[in-house]
Amino acid sequence: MLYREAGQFKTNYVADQAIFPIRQDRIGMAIVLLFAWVIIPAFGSDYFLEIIMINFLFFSLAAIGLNILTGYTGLISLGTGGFMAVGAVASYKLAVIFPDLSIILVFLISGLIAAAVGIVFGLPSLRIKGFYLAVATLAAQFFLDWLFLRVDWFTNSSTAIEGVPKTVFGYLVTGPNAEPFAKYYVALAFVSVFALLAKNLVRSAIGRAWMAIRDMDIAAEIIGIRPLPTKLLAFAISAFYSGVAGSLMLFLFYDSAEPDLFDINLSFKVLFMVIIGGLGSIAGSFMGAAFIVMIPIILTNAPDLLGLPISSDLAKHLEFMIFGALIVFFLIVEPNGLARLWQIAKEKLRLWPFPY
Amino acid sequence: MTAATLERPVPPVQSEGPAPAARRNFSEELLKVEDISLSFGGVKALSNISFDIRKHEIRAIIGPNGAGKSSMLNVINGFYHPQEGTITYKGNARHQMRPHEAAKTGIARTFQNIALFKGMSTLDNIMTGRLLRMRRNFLWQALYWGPALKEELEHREKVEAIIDFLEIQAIRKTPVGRLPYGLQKRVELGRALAMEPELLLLDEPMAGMNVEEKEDMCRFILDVNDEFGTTIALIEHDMGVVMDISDRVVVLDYGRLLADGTPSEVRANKQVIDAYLGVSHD
Amino acid sequence: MDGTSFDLITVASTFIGGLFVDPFIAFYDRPDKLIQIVSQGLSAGVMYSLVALGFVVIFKASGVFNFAQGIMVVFAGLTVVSLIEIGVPAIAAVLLAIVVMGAMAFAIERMVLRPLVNQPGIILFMATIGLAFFLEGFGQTIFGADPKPVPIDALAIPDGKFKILGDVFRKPVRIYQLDLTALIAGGLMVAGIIVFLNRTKIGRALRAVADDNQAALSVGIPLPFIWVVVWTLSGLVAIFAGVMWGAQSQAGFSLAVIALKALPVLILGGFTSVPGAILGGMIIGVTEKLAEFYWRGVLGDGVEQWIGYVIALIILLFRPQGLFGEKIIERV
Amino acid sequence: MTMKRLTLAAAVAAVAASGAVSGALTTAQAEDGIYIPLLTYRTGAFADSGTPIANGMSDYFALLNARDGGINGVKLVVEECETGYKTDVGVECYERTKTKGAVVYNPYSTGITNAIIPKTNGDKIPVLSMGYGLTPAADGRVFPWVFNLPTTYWSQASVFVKYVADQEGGMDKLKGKTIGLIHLDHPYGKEPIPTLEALSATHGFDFVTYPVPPKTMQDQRSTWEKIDSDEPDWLFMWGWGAMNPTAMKGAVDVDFPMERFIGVWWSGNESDVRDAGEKAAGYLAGDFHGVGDGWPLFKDLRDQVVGKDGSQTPDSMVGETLYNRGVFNAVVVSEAIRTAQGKFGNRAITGEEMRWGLENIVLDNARLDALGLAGFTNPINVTCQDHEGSHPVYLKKWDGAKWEKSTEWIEPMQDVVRPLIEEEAAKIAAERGLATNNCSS
Repeated sequence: MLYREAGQFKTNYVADQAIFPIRQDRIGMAIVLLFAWVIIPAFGSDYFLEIIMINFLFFSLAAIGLNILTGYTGLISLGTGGFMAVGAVASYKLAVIFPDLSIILVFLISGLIAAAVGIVFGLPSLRIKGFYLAVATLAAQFFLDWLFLRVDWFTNSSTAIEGVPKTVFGYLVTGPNAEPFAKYYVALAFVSVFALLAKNLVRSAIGRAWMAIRDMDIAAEIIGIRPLPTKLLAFAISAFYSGVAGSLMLFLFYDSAEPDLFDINLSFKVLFMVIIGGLGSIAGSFMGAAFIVMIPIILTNAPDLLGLPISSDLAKHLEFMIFGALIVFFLIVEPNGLARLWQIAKEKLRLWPFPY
Repeated sequence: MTAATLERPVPPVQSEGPAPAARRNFSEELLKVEDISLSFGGVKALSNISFDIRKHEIRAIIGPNGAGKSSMLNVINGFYHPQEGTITYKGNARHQMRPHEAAKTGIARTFQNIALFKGMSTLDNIMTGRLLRMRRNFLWQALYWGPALKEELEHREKVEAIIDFLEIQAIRKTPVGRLPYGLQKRVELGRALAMEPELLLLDEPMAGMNVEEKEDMCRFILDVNDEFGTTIALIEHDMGVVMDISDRVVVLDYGRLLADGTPSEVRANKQVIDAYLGVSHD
Repeated sequence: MDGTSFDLITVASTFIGGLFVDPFIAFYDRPDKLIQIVSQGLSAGVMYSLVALGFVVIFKASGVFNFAQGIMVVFAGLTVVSLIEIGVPAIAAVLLAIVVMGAMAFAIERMVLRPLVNQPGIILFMATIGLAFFLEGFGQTIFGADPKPVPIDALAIPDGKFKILGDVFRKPVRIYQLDLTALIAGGLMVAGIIVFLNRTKIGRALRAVADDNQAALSVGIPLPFIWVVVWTLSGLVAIFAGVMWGAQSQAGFSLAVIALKALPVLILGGFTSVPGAILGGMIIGVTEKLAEFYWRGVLGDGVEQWIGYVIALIILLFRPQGLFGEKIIERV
Repeated sequence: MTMKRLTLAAAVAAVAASGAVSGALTTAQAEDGIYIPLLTYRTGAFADSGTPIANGMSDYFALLNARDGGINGVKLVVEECETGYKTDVGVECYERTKTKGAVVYNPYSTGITNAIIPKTNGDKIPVLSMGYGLTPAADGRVFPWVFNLPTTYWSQASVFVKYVADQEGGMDKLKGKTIGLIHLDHPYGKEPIPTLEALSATHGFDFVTYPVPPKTMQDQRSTWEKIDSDEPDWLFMWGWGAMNPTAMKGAVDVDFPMERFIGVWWSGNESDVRDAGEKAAGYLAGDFHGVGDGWPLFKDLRDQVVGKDGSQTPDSMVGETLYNRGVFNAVVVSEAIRTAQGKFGNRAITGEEMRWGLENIVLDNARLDALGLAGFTNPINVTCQDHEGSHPVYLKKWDGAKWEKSTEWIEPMQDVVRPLIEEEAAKIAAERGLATNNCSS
């Protein structure tokens, strides 16, 4: 397949501002969507849909959220897990308190609640920068962890929060007895819509304001960007995405989870996705999520598949080592992430067969 | 350079004759600073500085390194807050103001060390200059449709006009980090112009440029001043340039005001000559 | 309606009273307890300081926010413990551990830092998280996943307690010899580091690098060498922290999480300040133990998990550069 | 650039491999034999406790295969899946192994158990959470697929209170006493709280909790200062992993009287108290099976499995509490399989058949004797309503070097515990919309 933009002239700004200005990218996207919406649900096994795809989807959403904050606005956050917890707990409470509320609304309102919490914990970003801010966001993580564990109201005094069974158009989509492909479609619908919205945001005025803050906050302020609202909006939207991802995680994946699951390791996991995928790239968020979700699964199963007689604990230790080494390796090879690698590949393809 | 360059009036650079300083008359005051003093932890950066900038003029601020020129610009656009003194802008006394508030009142600036947004393309950089004028909220922007798209396109057209004006069409989609120095300065000017400012502060717009680039930059500055009537305050080290394009000059030295007047007056000032030649004042 | 508002006032006043009045009543009632808690906070603070110190040494000289510090503490501690377990004399075990940490520093410099030189801080930060994962897997492969008891007898760490002021108060105040050891040895260690930084040639070179990479290069200090030295130095601190921390319970990988407690200490004290790490550790240690103990009634248990961050944040609001950081004058 | 190309190639390969893995995972089936996945944790913070259990389980299954050729001639296919005590990994293990014909799950984590329980109704694979997990699941009418035999946390908590009353001189003497609970701040550690609260209300003792956050469980100084300050008359402990030895140290630090300190059966392993040694002498722990290697079965294990290929057990571990519990767990699983085979035929049974086997398991004294485990545990008798099966608990005492049986089997206060279980089960059923089986058939 040839990847050429020569001959594709834009005659107006509308065409030039399109999300995929190059025809081949549009075709590629169409194929991806076809796979996601038709082929995977048609042919994927339950395990593939439930463990791999749903995991991948909600993590992609969380990664997009964190990428908005860290990749686009340049504010490192280690509080993603906390915001995901807010989303999960909020959706559980909403679903229990308002049994008639549509599950779609439950997810969205949970996202809004997470956004409000995000704003509160984003406030220090006005005065604190860089790693100081990164460490400060840990306050959100640890405080929220503690809050949900300590205050029984959030968990209805039980030890776990549950994904309540709910239907969409009369079809059971959440809870333990929902079909995997129904859950998959809910996750996919959310991710498709919100990825598009995120892409639109980052290529609009607000996205440029975020990147301006990221690249040079002083200059950004001097051209009239108000730092606090802009940063807080990034915190809010990022937390919204994380929150929705958290509720998807509870309702579509765990069904039953102790709040403890949304701990600091979850924050790190999402941060890895963003870095490995590529800071400041929506597509990269997907790539990073795929990578981080798949690697442990491949590594856990590799010894079995290859017939290596490794005990399960040694395999786990090796998994840690390989995972760590891979991260370092990727950072060394391409600090700008998989998205950048993809871009390089495309640029090469554009020039092919000429080297330059 | 393209043919377009040749059609434009040749800028009056390197001329030997009398400076064109008195070519225009300005009376209306745009900004006035009075008795400005600024210090950092005991170190005085500015002391008792007073001068004014009048509408439509090109005002130069000169002085040796460390004279407080950049600090002066930083005070004007609200980045530094002087301990003493008043600033009157458009006839109103201005109180402590954040830079973004200053931007809202129509003050734009460029920086001595280029302060572009390195991760963004030329187009996006200049588009950021339009942010203050974009009204649709982020929900519309997320949809990228209807009013939001219309607004985006309107501003895109404005920005394309600036790109044409600065002759940087070819680098429209290039990330600015990859551009050579001279072009970066030009993009930065573009970003400031996109704000359609009333007062444009330029911090050494020609530093590090070769003669040809300086000529282009001078031409842009004069054109901006002529065509849009923008008031310009600039810091520049190249005396030739300063004398040629500015209407009035302020000279700072060690945070004090040394002289204020037309280029020819300033050039004749004894203290200025001493300061520049490093003669001791005792 | 009146009932509700009345309830609200009661609840609010109980809450505020619980936060700001009751603790002082408790101080008065049981002064022995107050002394006990403060001493406990100080001993926790010493531990936080030690981990924070490892962070600071590395950050100061290389600008790397070393997230693997926690796991290095575990790794170092387990090295000592395992060596003693297989029969190596304690002194030799500690010396060998220093060699191991040095080798590790060398390997990290070669394989992680050098290829990433000149990358932005966040990339290096992520790389150290990767490193933390690697070391956790590597350590578990070598030492096994089980926590190991620290052979305090072999290391000649006293384990008893003194009971003092028993005749003054209702209950005597307990002072643990382990804490005293940590305090004294930790103090010596800090003093040693300060002397090393200020009095030796390498130390001065380190400080030169901290001030300006380029300048240090131009006076002929090989940067890789400096990095190996600082990572070894922080490994040295880690050995001590690992052993002392392990002695309080067991040396195992879950200690790495406790090391995160050193992070609020860092933002409080400033990333580059040695005295900041020490004093910050004490402040966080004491306030968090006080809050945990005396605010239990109103806030419940576990306040110490996050209160350190809140203290640090409040102080940061007034001093964005931390307690000991230098005031930053922004320039454009 | 070569590096980048390489990486790109690696990334493509990884994507391809992931496809292959997911394909392979779902096609791989246990060919012949009964497939028993073991969710173990030999890594992570709780490895100390997880390893002996994992060893005990896999050793017993290995023994059945080696000595008897499986169960009734059907081989056992055992696969460990390492969870690290992490719930998300546990769920992944569950999903991956369930399609291979898993007959039963032993998650050994209350978090994983809670996450799996909602799935069991649809997947029709029973969960055997032996002495842990969700206590209300003992109500088999609401949770037909969950078995928490031989006894539950709530039963145990009531046994502890009974013991305390006995020591104090009668139930009426509990009034005005204070009982503390130091527990892991985790679903597991919080399990006994409802029972103890209910008992504190009826018997008039004060009940205080001392939660220990899992992440900082190796730093319990604050907790023990609180205990020292409150001076509870008795202290119960629900601890796990590294929390236990640290708590022992804490108790020694503040001179808490050991004979008034009682641990759950998960806080009663040798490794928990060995460090404290003499100083912990007098400490009590609950248990529901024997400790030590004095049964004929352990001789078989030593002879045929331990030290051989495939066993990771050091000889000294045989007879330790948690190793024995692993063995006991494997015994229950295999006996349930045997029971099921008795009804459905000597073949690889299904999850549904396994459920029947667990519900009709025969583990009386005669059977225990035949297994070489005479008197190892109290006989188990599961019914459709009662998935607890047995109930009694005994207490053992640490004498400074080893555990010694300290009490006889103590019956829990069924009159208090069972209604609580049923009430809570009904609440969960209502919340989750679960059907209730009336067990009449």
